[in-house]
Amino acid sequence: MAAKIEKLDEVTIRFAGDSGDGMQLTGSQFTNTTALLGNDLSTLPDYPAEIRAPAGTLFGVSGFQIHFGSKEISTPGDTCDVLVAMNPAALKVNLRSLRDGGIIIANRDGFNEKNLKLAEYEINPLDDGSLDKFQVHAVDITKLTTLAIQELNLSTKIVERSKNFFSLGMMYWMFSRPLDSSIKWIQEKFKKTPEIVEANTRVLKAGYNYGETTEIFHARYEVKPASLAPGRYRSITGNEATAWGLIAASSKAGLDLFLGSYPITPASEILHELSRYKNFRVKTFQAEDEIAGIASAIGASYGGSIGVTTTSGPGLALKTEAMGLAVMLELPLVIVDVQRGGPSTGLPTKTEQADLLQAVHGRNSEAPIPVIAACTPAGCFEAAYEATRIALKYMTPVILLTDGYLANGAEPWLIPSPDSLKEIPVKFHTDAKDFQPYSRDEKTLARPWAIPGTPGLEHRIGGLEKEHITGNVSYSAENHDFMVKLRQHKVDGIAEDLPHATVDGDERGDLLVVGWGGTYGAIKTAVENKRKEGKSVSQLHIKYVNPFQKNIGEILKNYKKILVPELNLGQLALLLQAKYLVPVIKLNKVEGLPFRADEIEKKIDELLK
Amino acid sequence: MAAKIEKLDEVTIRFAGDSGDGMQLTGSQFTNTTALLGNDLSTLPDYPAEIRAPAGTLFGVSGFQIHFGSKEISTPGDTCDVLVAMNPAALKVNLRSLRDGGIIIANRDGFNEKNLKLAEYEINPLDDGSLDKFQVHAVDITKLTTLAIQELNLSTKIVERSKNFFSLGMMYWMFSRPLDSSIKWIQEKFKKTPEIVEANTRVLKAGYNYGETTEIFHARYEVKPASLAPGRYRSITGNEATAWGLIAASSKAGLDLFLGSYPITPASEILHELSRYKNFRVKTFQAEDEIAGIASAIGASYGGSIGVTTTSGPGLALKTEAMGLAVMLELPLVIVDVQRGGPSTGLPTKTEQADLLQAVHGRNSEAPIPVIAACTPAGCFEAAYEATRIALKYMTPVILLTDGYLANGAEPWLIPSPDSLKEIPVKFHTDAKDFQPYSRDEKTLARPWAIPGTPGLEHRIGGLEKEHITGNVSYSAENHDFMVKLRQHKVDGIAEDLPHATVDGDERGDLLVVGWGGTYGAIKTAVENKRKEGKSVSQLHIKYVNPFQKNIGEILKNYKKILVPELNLGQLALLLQAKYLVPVIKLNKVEGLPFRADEIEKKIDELLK
Amino acid sequence: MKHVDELLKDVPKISVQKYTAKDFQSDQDVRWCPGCGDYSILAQVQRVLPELNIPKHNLVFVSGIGCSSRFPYYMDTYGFHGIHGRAAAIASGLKVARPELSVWVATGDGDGLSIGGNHFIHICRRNIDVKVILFNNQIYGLTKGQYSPTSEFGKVTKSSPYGAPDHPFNPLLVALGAEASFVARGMDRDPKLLQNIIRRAALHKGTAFMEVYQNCNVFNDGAFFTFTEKETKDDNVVVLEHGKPMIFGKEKDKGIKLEGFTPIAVSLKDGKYSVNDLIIHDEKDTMLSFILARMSNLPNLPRPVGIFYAVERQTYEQEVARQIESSITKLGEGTLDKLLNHGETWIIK
Amino acid sequence: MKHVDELLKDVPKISVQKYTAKDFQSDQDVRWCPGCGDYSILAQVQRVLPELNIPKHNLVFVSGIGCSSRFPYYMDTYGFHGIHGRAAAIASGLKVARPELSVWVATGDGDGLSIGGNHFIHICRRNIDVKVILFNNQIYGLTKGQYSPTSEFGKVTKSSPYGAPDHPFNPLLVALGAEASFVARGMDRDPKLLQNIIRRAALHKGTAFMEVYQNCNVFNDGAFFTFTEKETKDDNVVVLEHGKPMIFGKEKDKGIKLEGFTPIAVSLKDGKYSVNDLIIHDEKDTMLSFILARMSNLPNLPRPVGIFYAVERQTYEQEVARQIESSITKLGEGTLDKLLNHGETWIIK
Ligand SMILES: Cc1ncc(C[n+]2csc(CCOP(=O)(O)OP(=O)(O)O)c2C)c(N)n1
Ligand SMILES: Cc1ncc(C[n+]2csc(CCOP(=O)(O)OP(=O)(O)O)c2C)c(N)n1
Ligand code: SF4
Ligand code: SF4
Ligand SMILES: [Mg+2]
Ligand SMILES: [Mg+2]
Repeated sequence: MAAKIEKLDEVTIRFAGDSGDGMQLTGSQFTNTTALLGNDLSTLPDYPAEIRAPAGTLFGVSGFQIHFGSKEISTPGDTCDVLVAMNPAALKVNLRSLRDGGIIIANRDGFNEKNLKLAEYEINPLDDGSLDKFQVHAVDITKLTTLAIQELNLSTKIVERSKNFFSLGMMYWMFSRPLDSSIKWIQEKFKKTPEIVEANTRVLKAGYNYGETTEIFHARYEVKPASLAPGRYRSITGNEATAWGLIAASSKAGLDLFLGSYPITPASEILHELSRYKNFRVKTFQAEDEIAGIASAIGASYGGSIGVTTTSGPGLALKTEAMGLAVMLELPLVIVDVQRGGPSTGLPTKTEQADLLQAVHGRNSEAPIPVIAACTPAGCFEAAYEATRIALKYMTPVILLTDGYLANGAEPWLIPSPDSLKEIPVKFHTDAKDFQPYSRDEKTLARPWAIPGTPGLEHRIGGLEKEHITGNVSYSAENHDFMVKLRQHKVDGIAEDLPHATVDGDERGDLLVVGWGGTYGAIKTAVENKRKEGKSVSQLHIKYVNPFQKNIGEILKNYKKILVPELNLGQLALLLQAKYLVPVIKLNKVEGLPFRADEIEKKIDELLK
Repeated sequence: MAAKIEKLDEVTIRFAGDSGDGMQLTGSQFTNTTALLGNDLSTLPDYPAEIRAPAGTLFGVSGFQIHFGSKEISTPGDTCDVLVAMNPAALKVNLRSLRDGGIIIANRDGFNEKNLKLAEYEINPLDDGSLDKFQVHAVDITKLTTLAIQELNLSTKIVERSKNFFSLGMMYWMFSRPLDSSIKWIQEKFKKTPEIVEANTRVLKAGYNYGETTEIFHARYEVKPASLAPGRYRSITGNEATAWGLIAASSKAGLDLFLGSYPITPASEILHELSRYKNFRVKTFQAEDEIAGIASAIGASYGGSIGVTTTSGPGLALKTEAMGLAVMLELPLVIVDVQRGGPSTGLPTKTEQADLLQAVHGRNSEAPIPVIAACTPAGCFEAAYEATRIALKYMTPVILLTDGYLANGAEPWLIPSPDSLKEIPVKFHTDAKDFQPYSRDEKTLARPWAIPGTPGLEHRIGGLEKEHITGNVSYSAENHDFMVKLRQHKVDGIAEDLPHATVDGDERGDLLVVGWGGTYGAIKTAVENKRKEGKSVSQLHIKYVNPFQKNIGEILKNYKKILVPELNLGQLALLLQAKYLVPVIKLNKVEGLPFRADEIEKKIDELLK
Repeated sequence: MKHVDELLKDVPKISVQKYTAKDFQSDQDVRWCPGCGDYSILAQVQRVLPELNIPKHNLVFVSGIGCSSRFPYYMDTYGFHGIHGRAAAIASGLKVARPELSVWVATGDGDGLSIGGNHFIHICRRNIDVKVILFNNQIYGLTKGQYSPTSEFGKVTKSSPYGAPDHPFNPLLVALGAEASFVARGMDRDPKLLQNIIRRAALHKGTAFMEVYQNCNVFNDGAFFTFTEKETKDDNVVVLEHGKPMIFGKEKDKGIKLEGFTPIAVSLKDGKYSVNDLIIHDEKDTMLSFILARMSNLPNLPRPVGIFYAVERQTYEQEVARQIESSITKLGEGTLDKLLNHGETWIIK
Repeated sequence: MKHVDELLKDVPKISVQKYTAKDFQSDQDVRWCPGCGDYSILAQVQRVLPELNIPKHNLVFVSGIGCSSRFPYYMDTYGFHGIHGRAAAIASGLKVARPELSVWVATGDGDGLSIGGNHFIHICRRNIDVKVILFNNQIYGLTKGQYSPTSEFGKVTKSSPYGAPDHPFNPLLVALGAEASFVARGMDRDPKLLQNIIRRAALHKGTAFMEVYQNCNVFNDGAFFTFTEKETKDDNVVVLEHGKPMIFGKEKDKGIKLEGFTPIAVSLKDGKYSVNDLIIHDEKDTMLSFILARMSNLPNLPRPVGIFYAVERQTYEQEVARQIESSITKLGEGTLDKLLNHGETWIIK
């Protein structure tokens, strides 16, 4: 008996369970299927620092949230409509994100005495009425899974591991999604173990059929495709997009890509991803530490490759000395920092935006480096591409800032046509006549890139101060002053190359919300919501953090108030005040989580009342 | 026949020669003798990055400048009155610092064909009239030295090495200084080789007598003692003062001092100095690198010692990750950065002030650390003492910034009485009852220091986010936000503990010159000179760079213009603008050299005309 | 200047009670994956410590970052969870500052040999009296499965989908090359042996290096099963015992003999070789330790476990202490007055 | 994606001319102290290079920081003066990116073994084909005389006025512990031997480690005089020659023989021992290389110099190149189109 189908514009679902429950997998399967259906979407994985924290514990809960809709989706959702909770701990940790009236699908089998105790529940919340303001569906998922595949005679371990497919199946039914993409994936992934393919497929279908046959769910929903721009799409995470942006730039520039990197959460996937593209001649060097990561990348850049190094905050801290070397050498280099919660080891699997000042100021002496920030998961592609372009054009290290939220979050991405990407012309210097390693291009101030192997250009570079033009070591006072200022000037001059920043909303008004990086979606949602209410509020999102685009100062002048929401204690705010001498209002949250749009809306209301 | 004796208020002498000529030694001998005479003084050693660059070359010139007088002396002198040049390269490199009409004492023997060529002179400048605007005395120093000790039958190498004592002797004569202190030093230093004692002493006397007997010098000078505050004095360099300040703090606090350090110019002398005080139970650990330097110091602090690490810019860059750990652990730690010319290896033996932003911002995530800057060589004592005091009182790492100029520069220092030093009360936590490693002192917000070896306080700390009070690992969003803000608050709160900043000059006026660190003397001299001319200009010198003292904002408001001279591209200027939203005018020079007072005066004139 | 002892003088001295393993279990939940080999290493340490009669409060466990580096949280002693790779350096500072403490390092193959390789070789050469347990699971666990410097050549992992191109370290050889004074290898699944190693390391004066084969059942399951599982163990492992011939095999019927410098496995059954032909293990023989350490690089040989090398030589901190004491004897305890007024000074009136 | 060769295709190929040592002298003034041992090392490199017929523009010298690390400035090749301790890492990246270049590292005992120790052991294990010359003067020269990780225990320096409390590294043992495939020791004052070592290192495929005893006449004068000066040299140095017995002494009347694993010096004069009793040097014998390397730690033995060890094993960059080629063969050269459109995509109309 089919339930009635309701139409929805947007929905947020959160899958939550033990680290071992496969919630990340369930979430990403739902994401892929949803993307294929043409919804717009945004996701937020949220997992503990432990690999597989003891089952049932509160700190071991792993969650995956997906927000999708038939309209434009910019955030993973402030609150969720449906919470799938595989055990009591998952319920407890995630309940606060469920909206009133939202749906809970609980694995009743998981709510046993042991798990209730681990989750510090005295009474089973499924029974004590405490969840009355939600629609609770307690399903015997474990039991049903076991039944679905009992004839396959598999170990309990395998049965246990299949049960997330039951939840996935239920959700597919509830939101009217087809199973085929996930079935294909299962077949591919487990092709070496046909019994697992069979088990997972059966369980997935069983979950779907459970929705179809039982009457416990009152409604079924449909979320129509979003009216996205036409074209070919794929789903992509920030880390994937970063890797691809680098490969794309390497391809456009006609240069080999060399990654020198040391694994660190949440940046490691860029290393993983790049290590797969051997037929693109990408070389990945898993170095002994972060310093060797950047040092090897500098060596490769010196040799004519695009040297790249990827890391997160603590790793960036270790690379700072070598970054100074790259500044002095004026070699292209891309340094990717996927920011995470700090200080020190901090909250390694959580997101944060607090490495901005480290990126801009964190080196000995005057060592200016351009800094670019990605705003959305898919936007990491363009940002990585642009970082590489600037590095090559200006012969300079460039820092690309992303963050844990962007890195792990996924969204549908309109695949660009290769031709639409900016050209990246690169010419090695090869003419031995009058060659001077520190002569400069008049416009960009870039020095020539003369790589080993080029006859007649033998020369020596290094970290000691360079004499203008010749590049010889120079201890001259005047030369040093000149060179320090020249290096600054070169980086400042990149602003000439940048498009003017544009404001979303009115060009002048009561309030401008200025952000950078991964807060883009939340600010956008908040500002749009408030504009719909008729408020005079606009959004400026800064992609180029150093140097700022030339018209930023102008823009700031056009608003009565400026609000700067950041997932730190006010780092962009500091730079804006220092440079433009305009007072800004700060909204800071450092919880290891992205902003919710409503947090920003509340502040907007407060400022505009 | 004695020359007439002129009285002078102040004199600047520069000794210049090959790296191998012993100019640093000559300079420091002159300094000691002059200090003993009761003059105020300030010195500036200036030597190449090469240990012993080939003789006679321009880049191999080593110089030592001393400015002394019967009045207060705050800088090593903008221009010099006397230049001792041991060879043509020394003359060429240093001539521009000699005032018109100044005295040149040249070692004629050094002006041979080979040396002239190396110094790129076509004609001997001693003969071509190009030095006419100076008083040139060409003395056959080498020959006279040889004659003075020929009967000792020493190798030419030893004779060569003695000749600087001839110059020293001449200068002693010219400025009416006694020889005994240097003779005593020679006897002590070379006590194992009596023939060297004999040779150097003879040569020193020969130089003196040469002034006395020959008539080539028209005048002799007397510089009366300065009217310094009464008391016991000693001559001290910035690096010595830093070392002593640390020992003094350790002594006052009753704690052992542990230095974990890796040698680097210009910080190494702190390591050398501290390694001598074994009977003070100072432990110096020459680590394998800068990271081990700070890590071992943190380990020692954890164990209840005062952990200290000393370095220069590139080394500080390497320590940043561990500094973040110290922030999270909230252990006392003193990090000394003797700034030098950068970026990268830069100008390793030259001075600069460009690590300020690295010190304040150069760490991943929000990792606030108090930053203190020393202003004069002797002032390093107090600054190091104060840094240690704050580290212990607030259980926090503290950065002390000095620079190459302060580090190597010397001045007379009124020895403080031990009792006059602030008390540094330290109590280890020992009470096992209700012990909570991250509980806090209400006022300072310091956490208890519970060191291993204390029964019943077994506990665990680390770099992951700490739960408030318990110090357990916590991934809670709210706790993280709270702790990030609390750590910031604790550091900001140190401002409550600081004396109000005071202005030298009028409390309001046309211009305030704001500086920090080693520029103190030059700014002071400039401002005083201009005030004498009746200009409305005052000086504010910031010792506490993070947090700023509470009244800084107030002070800035009282002046029409604010000038910030810095040996960088405007780092304090940036912090002031960001924090106080007042526009400042920048005066930046990055030449590897300290400001001359007249450079600042010129700017003051420009702003006040 | 007061010494730490003095500062702690008011603290009531607890008489060293008889501890049990349980006394060393902290109140923190152990957060390793179920089945992880780390549990066994933790258990063996907790089992051995009571025998040593070291007051709990004088024990410190220092670590870097990694699954293994969570170790200190689970010990009811002083614990210091450092940053990645720096445990040896932190521990060095602590031990030099406080020689009376018993300082231990828990580290991983990544933490100790990749990012921390330099501190590791330097602590070995300095011979600072710190006990280093290296949890070798031949993988980066905490960061979810990249190859490590001990992963075998060609290993397929997340960061090496086409196989690791690196030749791995042999941790024992690295330690011996850095002249460590105590070098041993244990295994998570051989508790008795591991306990013995830990006990000996604790008693050793100087840097004591213990490599422990540790199963990461999530990212590198079974890496050491040949050496740890019942069926294969006896034929693939030879336990080193000082003064004893190197015999192995289920039936104790095989042994290791030297041919030149090359160890070879021989059968004792066919009468060709007897026990007298075998290597007699000698913990004090430097060269033998190299030969035995290198056995893991050679084919067709069982893997030696146990104590490879143990010699006493002066520790770094002993020399530091000696210099301080001798300086105090000579110059007297330093005072602030002495400091400020020594050498050349003058008086202005 | 274009390969470097293609990018440089317009550059006229210079036919490799016959170079002389002078061709390798750059236009930069050599700024070492007069009398420094570095001059000789520079001269020997410049002397050997012409024989190798490597085009000048394919040679790169990479260094860290230190007196010795100024080396690249003086070579008329490509040169890269890096930062302290990181030369091996920089060179690794360069060599992996451009295997066709001949990459050399000049480093010091501080640069290579103190701050750079980790990169050093890792380049050895990876066997990246880089030639590493370590200028061992047992002191920090450039920073004016602190003790280094190779300074002898008890050495009095600026930073150790009471004597260094550290036990020093034996650089050869460290390299062997990290499984370097080529290990040698030369001396500034034995140009012929040094040339021979440099030549062999240049021909070696893989990391070639050369320790060179280098006199710092300013801060550590005479550290190696026993081994380098005419009067003492012959009796205190034994030159290793592959396949030859280890004979030394002014009169060639002494030799090295093994007792167990312990080398001892014996006289060949009194008839007790003959050449047949002596160790025959074998560059390919791993264990022998350890024994010989350790000789410097033992008393009453001459110091071995020459090539201790030289075996070929696969280099890191060969495997990287192989993976790339095999992937291209299998999947075809990557294109932007392939990248963007592979895997799951969907079309919205
Ligand atoms: C500076 C820094 N770089 C990288 C990381 C990420 N990281 C954490 S643990 C680890 C490796 C863990 O491997 P191992 O030491 O073998 O420990 P295991 O987890 O296998 O026990 C890495 C790369 C980090 N935390 N800090
Ligand atoms: C990051 C960093 N730390 C420290 C230094 C200072 N430093 C320069 S060279 C050197 C040691 C030099 O010793 P060695 O490598 O033996 O070279 P040598 O001068 O003896 O040839 C040191 C400590 C530096 N330049 N950079
Ligand atoms: S990931 Fe591996 S090493 Fe880490 S806790 Fe889990 S099983 Fe143990
Ligand atoms: S200090 Fe020593 S190593 Fe450096 S150049 Fe001078 S003699 Fe050579
Ligand atoms: Mg591991
Ligand atoms: Mg050296």
